[in-house]
Amino acid sequence: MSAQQLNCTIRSMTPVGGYLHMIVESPDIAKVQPGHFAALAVGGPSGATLLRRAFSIHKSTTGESLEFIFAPHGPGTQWLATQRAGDVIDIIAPLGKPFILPKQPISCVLVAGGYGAAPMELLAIELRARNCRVDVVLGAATQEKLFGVLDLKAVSDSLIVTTDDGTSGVRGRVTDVLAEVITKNNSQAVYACGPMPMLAAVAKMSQANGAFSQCAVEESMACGIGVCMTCVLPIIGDDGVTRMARSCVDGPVFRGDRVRWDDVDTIPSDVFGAPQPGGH
Amino acid sequence: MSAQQLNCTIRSMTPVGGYLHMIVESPDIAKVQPGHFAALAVGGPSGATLLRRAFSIHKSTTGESLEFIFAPHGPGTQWLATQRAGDVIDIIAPLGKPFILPKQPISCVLVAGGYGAAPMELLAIELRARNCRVDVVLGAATQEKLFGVLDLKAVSDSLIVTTDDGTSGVRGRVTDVLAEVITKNNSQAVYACGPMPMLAAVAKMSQANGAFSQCAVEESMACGIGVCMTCVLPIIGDDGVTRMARSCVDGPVFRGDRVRWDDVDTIPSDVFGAPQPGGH
Amino acid sequence: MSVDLTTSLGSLELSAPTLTASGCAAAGRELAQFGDVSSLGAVVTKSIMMEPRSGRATPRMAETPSGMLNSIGLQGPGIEAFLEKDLSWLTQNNVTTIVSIAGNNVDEFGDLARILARVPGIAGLEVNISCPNVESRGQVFACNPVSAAQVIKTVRSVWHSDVPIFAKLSPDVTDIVEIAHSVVEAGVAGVSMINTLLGMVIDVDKMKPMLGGRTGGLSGPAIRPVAVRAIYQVHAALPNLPILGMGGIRTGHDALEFIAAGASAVSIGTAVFGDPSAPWRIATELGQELQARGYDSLREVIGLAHRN
Amino acid sequence: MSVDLTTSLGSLELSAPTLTASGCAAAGRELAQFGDVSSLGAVVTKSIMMEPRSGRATPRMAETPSGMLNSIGLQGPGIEAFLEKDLSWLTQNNVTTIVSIAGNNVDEFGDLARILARVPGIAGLEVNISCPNVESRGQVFACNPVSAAQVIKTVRSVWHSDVPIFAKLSPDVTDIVEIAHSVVEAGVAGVSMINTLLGMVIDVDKMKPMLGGRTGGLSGPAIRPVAVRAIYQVHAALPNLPILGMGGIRTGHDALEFIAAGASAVSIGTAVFGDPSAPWRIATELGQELQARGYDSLREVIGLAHRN
Ligand SMILES: Cc1cc2nc3c(=O)[nH]c(=O)nc-3n(C[C@H](O)[C@H](O)[C@H](O)COP(=O)(O)OP(=O)(O)OC[C@H]3O[C@@H](n4cnc5c(N)ncnc54)[C@H](O)[C@@H]3O)c2cc1C
Ligand SMILES: Cc1cc2nc3c(=O)[nH]c(=O)nc-3n(C[C@H](O)[C@H](O)[C@H](O)COP(=O)(O)OP(=O)(O)OC[C@H]3O[C@@H](n4cnc5c(N)ncnc54)[C@H](O)[C@@H]3O)c2cc1C
Ligand SMILES: Cc1cc2nc3c(=O)[nH]c(=O)nc-3n(C[C@H](O)[C@H](O)[C@H](O)COP(=O)(O)O)c2cc1C
Ligand SMILES: Cc1cc2nc3c(=O)[nH]c(=O)nc-3n(C[C@H](O)[C@H](O)[C@H](O)COP(=O)(O)O)c2cc1C
Ligand code: FES
Ligand code: FES
Repeated sequence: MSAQQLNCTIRSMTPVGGYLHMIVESPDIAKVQPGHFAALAVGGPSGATLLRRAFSIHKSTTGESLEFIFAPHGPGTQWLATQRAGDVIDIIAPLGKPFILPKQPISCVLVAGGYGAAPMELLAIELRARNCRVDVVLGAATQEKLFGVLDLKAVSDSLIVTTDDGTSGVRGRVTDVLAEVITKNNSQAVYACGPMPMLAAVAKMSQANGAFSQCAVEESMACGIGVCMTCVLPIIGDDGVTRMARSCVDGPVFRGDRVRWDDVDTIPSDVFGAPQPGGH
Repeated sequence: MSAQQLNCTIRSMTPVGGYLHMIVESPDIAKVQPGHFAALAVGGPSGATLLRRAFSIHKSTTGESLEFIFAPHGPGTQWLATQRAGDVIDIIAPLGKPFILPKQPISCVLVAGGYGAAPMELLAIELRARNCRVDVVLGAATQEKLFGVLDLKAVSDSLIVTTDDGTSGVRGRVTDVLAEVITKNNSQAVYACGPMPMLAAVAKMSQANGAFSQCAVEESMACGIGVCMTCVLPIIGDDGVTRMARSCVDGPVFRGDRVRWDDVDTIPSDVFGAPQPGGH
Repeated sequence: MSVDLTTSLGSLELSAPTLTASGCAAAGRELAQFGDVSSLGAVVTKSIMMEPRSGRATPRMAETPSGMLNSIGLQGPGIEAFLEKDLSWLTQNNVTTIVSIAGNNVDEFGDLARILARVPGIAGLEVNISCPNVESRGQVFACNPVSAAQVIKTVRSVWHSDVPIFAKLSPDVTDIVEIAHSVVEAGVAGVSMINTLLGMVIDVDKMKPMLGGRTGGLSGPAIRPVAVRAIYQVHAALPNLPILGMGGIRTGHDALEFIAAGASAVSIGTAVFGDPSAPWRIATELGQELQARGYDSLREVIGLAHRN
Repeated sequence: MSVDLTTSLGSLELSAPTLTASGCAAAGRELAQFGDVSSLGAVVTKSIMMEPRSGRATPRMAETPSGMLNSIGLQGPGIEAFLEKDLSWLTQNNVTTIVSIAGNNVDEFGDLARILARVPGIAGLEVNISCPNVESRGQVFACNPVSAAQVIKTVRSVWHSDVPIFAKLSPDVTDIVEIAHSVVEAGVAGVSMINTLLGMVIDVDKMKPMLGGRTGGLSGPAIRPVAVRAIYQVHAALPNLPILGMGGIRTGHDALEFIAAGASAVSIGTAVFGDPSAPWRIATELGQELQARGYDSLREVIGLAHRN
């Protein structure tokens, strides 16, 4: 699979709760799989923001369109939010390693926080096409930061919502209900996308409850294509050795049991190439 | 007179030949006189262009609107050209020293190059209100860079157009026809706005033909309000001493015979504070 | 409850945390259209020299990505006219004034200090040892610890007053901490940092440097990370040294970065050109940023980034 | 008629004027999705060290106005794996390759050069004596003329080959011409300049430096005027020294500035992150800029801004 750099015309930009739903026209690109992301240039030629912004591909219709969900936040996303239908965005897609789909019709849980729900509808559809059971747990800080509740309800077997402030669904966090969902549905696989602390908790809870997890991580990225080494986190390899792996090309989806969650943002002393005492 | 910093909503942005005509809503500000300019913030909060851009105030209706004429050129004016009705621009106005109007009903020539015609309609109206005769010479490189031909025709006694390439009017430069206009109409005052080489030629020709000239100069400006000292040029004072004067507050309008045109972009050795041999 | 934004630079108490940067507000008068100049922490005046000075040839500026180059060359009226026209306006209008001085040689700094030591109404003296635009055959004073210290010692020797002296440091050095140490030993009350970085833009149509002075000083948000780093390094090495921070501050959030790195107050330079009300706006925003994070005062945040 | 964009860096002939900058294109492979890597002037590989290296803790980058800070800390696989996996891919794909090396001490540079001297398929050696991110207790090599020369002499002494050696200079020095002189005397064929400027961003929520490595290297258009100035100074002092220019180049117009200042070719760094096709696009644009100004070749423009 190879990514392409595209000039995409915005077809629509629609508010959805606290988010914007952007649909752009895109020519033929490699088939998008759930968990793939895209890197969007922001700020225009006289802008001060040089780096692309990474967004999960929410949906895609081959040769026709790409869809994204985002919220204005820092300068790049704020700029993006001012763009309108007809404006052209420079997009690189598809990027990264997507979620791995099971060969068997197993029971799956999809867990997402906030805009982490963006890739989940595509994923649920793919899983169901494989006759998997799909249970969904969607969380957010507050109701307006929830995304995809209705759409995901339509393509899943059950859906639980949690909000930190109780403005929708269960008051609390996704992990407050996850163990029960796994147990009840005898889930074998957990798919997660959301903030890093959520992913860490989901990965641990999945493991504790006998489920295999895959997490789409969110590390700050400068290039998105594997050339800069900014987006690394400690990943345990098949050989048992931990390496600082690039989340943009080796991820963003990693097996939950392969990420050393407690060591993210550190260089563990046993990582491949770690500074030796007395050395660098 | 004091300038104000205003948030102005764009009312319209209309192409006029090779230019854009921008009308913005403005609250009450000091009365705008012909030759006043405004400094517009460009690029938005995530932009890389920090400095304001200076534009002549084309027209103004007190407490209602300000009008500008510009062409997309570098990053700042290109950005401005993408703004639309409803967008808000941060504008400081009115700035600078305007043209001085005669107390007597004398015969005047207005000479402008390109967008230098922007302040001329206002000026012609003011002069005519003082019963002055107004002859106009408008020049540009090519036809689409001419501005204001019809509007100025309506408020003047005669109008000659010159273009470098002959696509409109006389082929040549404004100075190819100016001497004749002065002689024919016995003009006593010449008002000029346009590129520096044009102004230099106009000032010299006016003097040679016995007319008093005022020129609105165009020097690169960082602040537009007199605090940075970037916009200076050598101006002969009433005391005969040449000083590096700020074109944003001491100008942009200067008497043509007070600008040392040949020494612009240099520090003449006799200028006030010039480096002394052996000194700084 | 509002946040206490008062601060101090050594013995100089400031009622507000934002000052104007030397050379970016002339002598304050033009800014009076946009706000009450006496309510600023201080106006730092454009560096003044003994004699009137015409400055460099134009073009004197070039806009660069998120920054600008200037080569003004210290155009100014000379100390006499400055006292008569500029300082008198500032004192009459109750403006806290820090006078910036520049010299072609060590003696000129001494002469300027001797004159200013007798003048009332000066809250502080900023010794601009770092302007890269001065048409001096030699090295910039601030680029050499010995000559930097010489200037300060000379100024100090004639400065019979409690008014604090600040040295304005250049970032164009291999080791800014070394320079800070040397001016501290020579007797400054604090340092102002950073001055501009030496830069150049080439006009590829004319195929020559764009600025009349060929090189110029780079300022604006482009250089902010360099300024924050320099202040962080100097505060780490000399935690009790008052620092007046500057270099690309455009918002209250930026100002907070400088305070956290170790600055006790900040000067606003290039941002004034884009927004003449910036010195006031940034003070207000700084208060909001502090309040949003639960701080009661600016003082408790000075150097805080060193503690975590 | 099209413009001749071929150029050379000393004995190294380049079929195209744009190269990738070290650390901004890994070892070229990932860029192959966006263009023909063998058509670039060269790929300059990420600085490689003897041993595998994990690099610095994250966060490793912060976007800044028209720039970015990075503190990667030279993460890499070590020389052995580099030769096996990276260099072999480059040679197989006929990519002109300049290998960048970095060491913790002078000996390590020597060891790396000794290994690489025996390896075929290397068009040039870039000696990164200037990376401010290396976790070394000492000063950055490039910040001291003596240690800079030591590294180059050591490399030179084991480099029994005609392949040209370039020293990568840091702008974080008081006098970059002095450093250039010292590496020229030590035997480089040319210099690459500039590396990043040392900078810092503070996270005012966490009240600590944003980057895991605290300080980082500032790159991107923000630093372009500093790069152009440094190249102009070095070319003025050493007009025959080949210069590989870099620092904030985003367009062909920018590249032309560097050539006019004295660079014979340019490396594209940070711009690749915003636009992975930048190295090809900029070469095309550079051709157009030259053509529009009536030049027949890039070579005639090298250093042209010094003549006016
Ligand atoms: C694989 C992946 C998928 C993502 N999917 C989505 C999505 O579907 N919807 C959505 O709203 N957001 C998504 N994000 C987060 C999104 O990339 C950031 O919110 C965005 O980059 C912030 O840009 P800004 O201009 O608002 O912030 P700024 O603070 O200006 O960003 C400065 C720099 O830091 C980087 N950065 C800042 N925050 C983040 C972050 N949280 N993650 C990664 N980089 C960051 C930016 O890319 C930029 O380079 C995703 C991130 C990754 C890595
Ligand atoms: C008093 C005055 C009145 C003007 N009136 C008009 C007008 O009515 N219509 C119009 O189209 N233009 C006018 N100009 C010129 C206009 O200011 C410039 O074209 C504009 O600043 C260029 O900005 P840019 O972003 O396109 O170019 P850039 O090259 O990006 O500008 C970079 C910097 O240089 C300055 N600069 C560049 N070119 C000029 C220039 N020719 N004059 C002054 N500063 C410049 C810019 O202000 C900016 O700070 C006037 C200039 C002055 C000084
Ligand atoms: C146009 C201009 C003129 C300046 N003149 C002086 C000066 O006379 N003396 C001085 O010490 N610094 C001078 N500076 C430097 C500023 O005071 C300040 O240190 C620098 O610009 C960095 O801050 P900034 O990015 O906020 O502008 C000048 C800067 C600019 C842009
Ligand atoms: C993420 C990143 C990593 C870098 N790694 C290296 C490196 O390993 N070796 C080196 O010599 N320079 C390295 N550099 C510096 C660049 O090669 C280049 O000199 C600098 O970024 C200026 O150019 P630019 O503004 O075009 O990026 C790195 C720069 C960045 C942004
Ligand atoms: S973002 Fe550059 S390597 Fe991952
Ligand atoms: S533009 Fe700043 S003084 Fe005139």
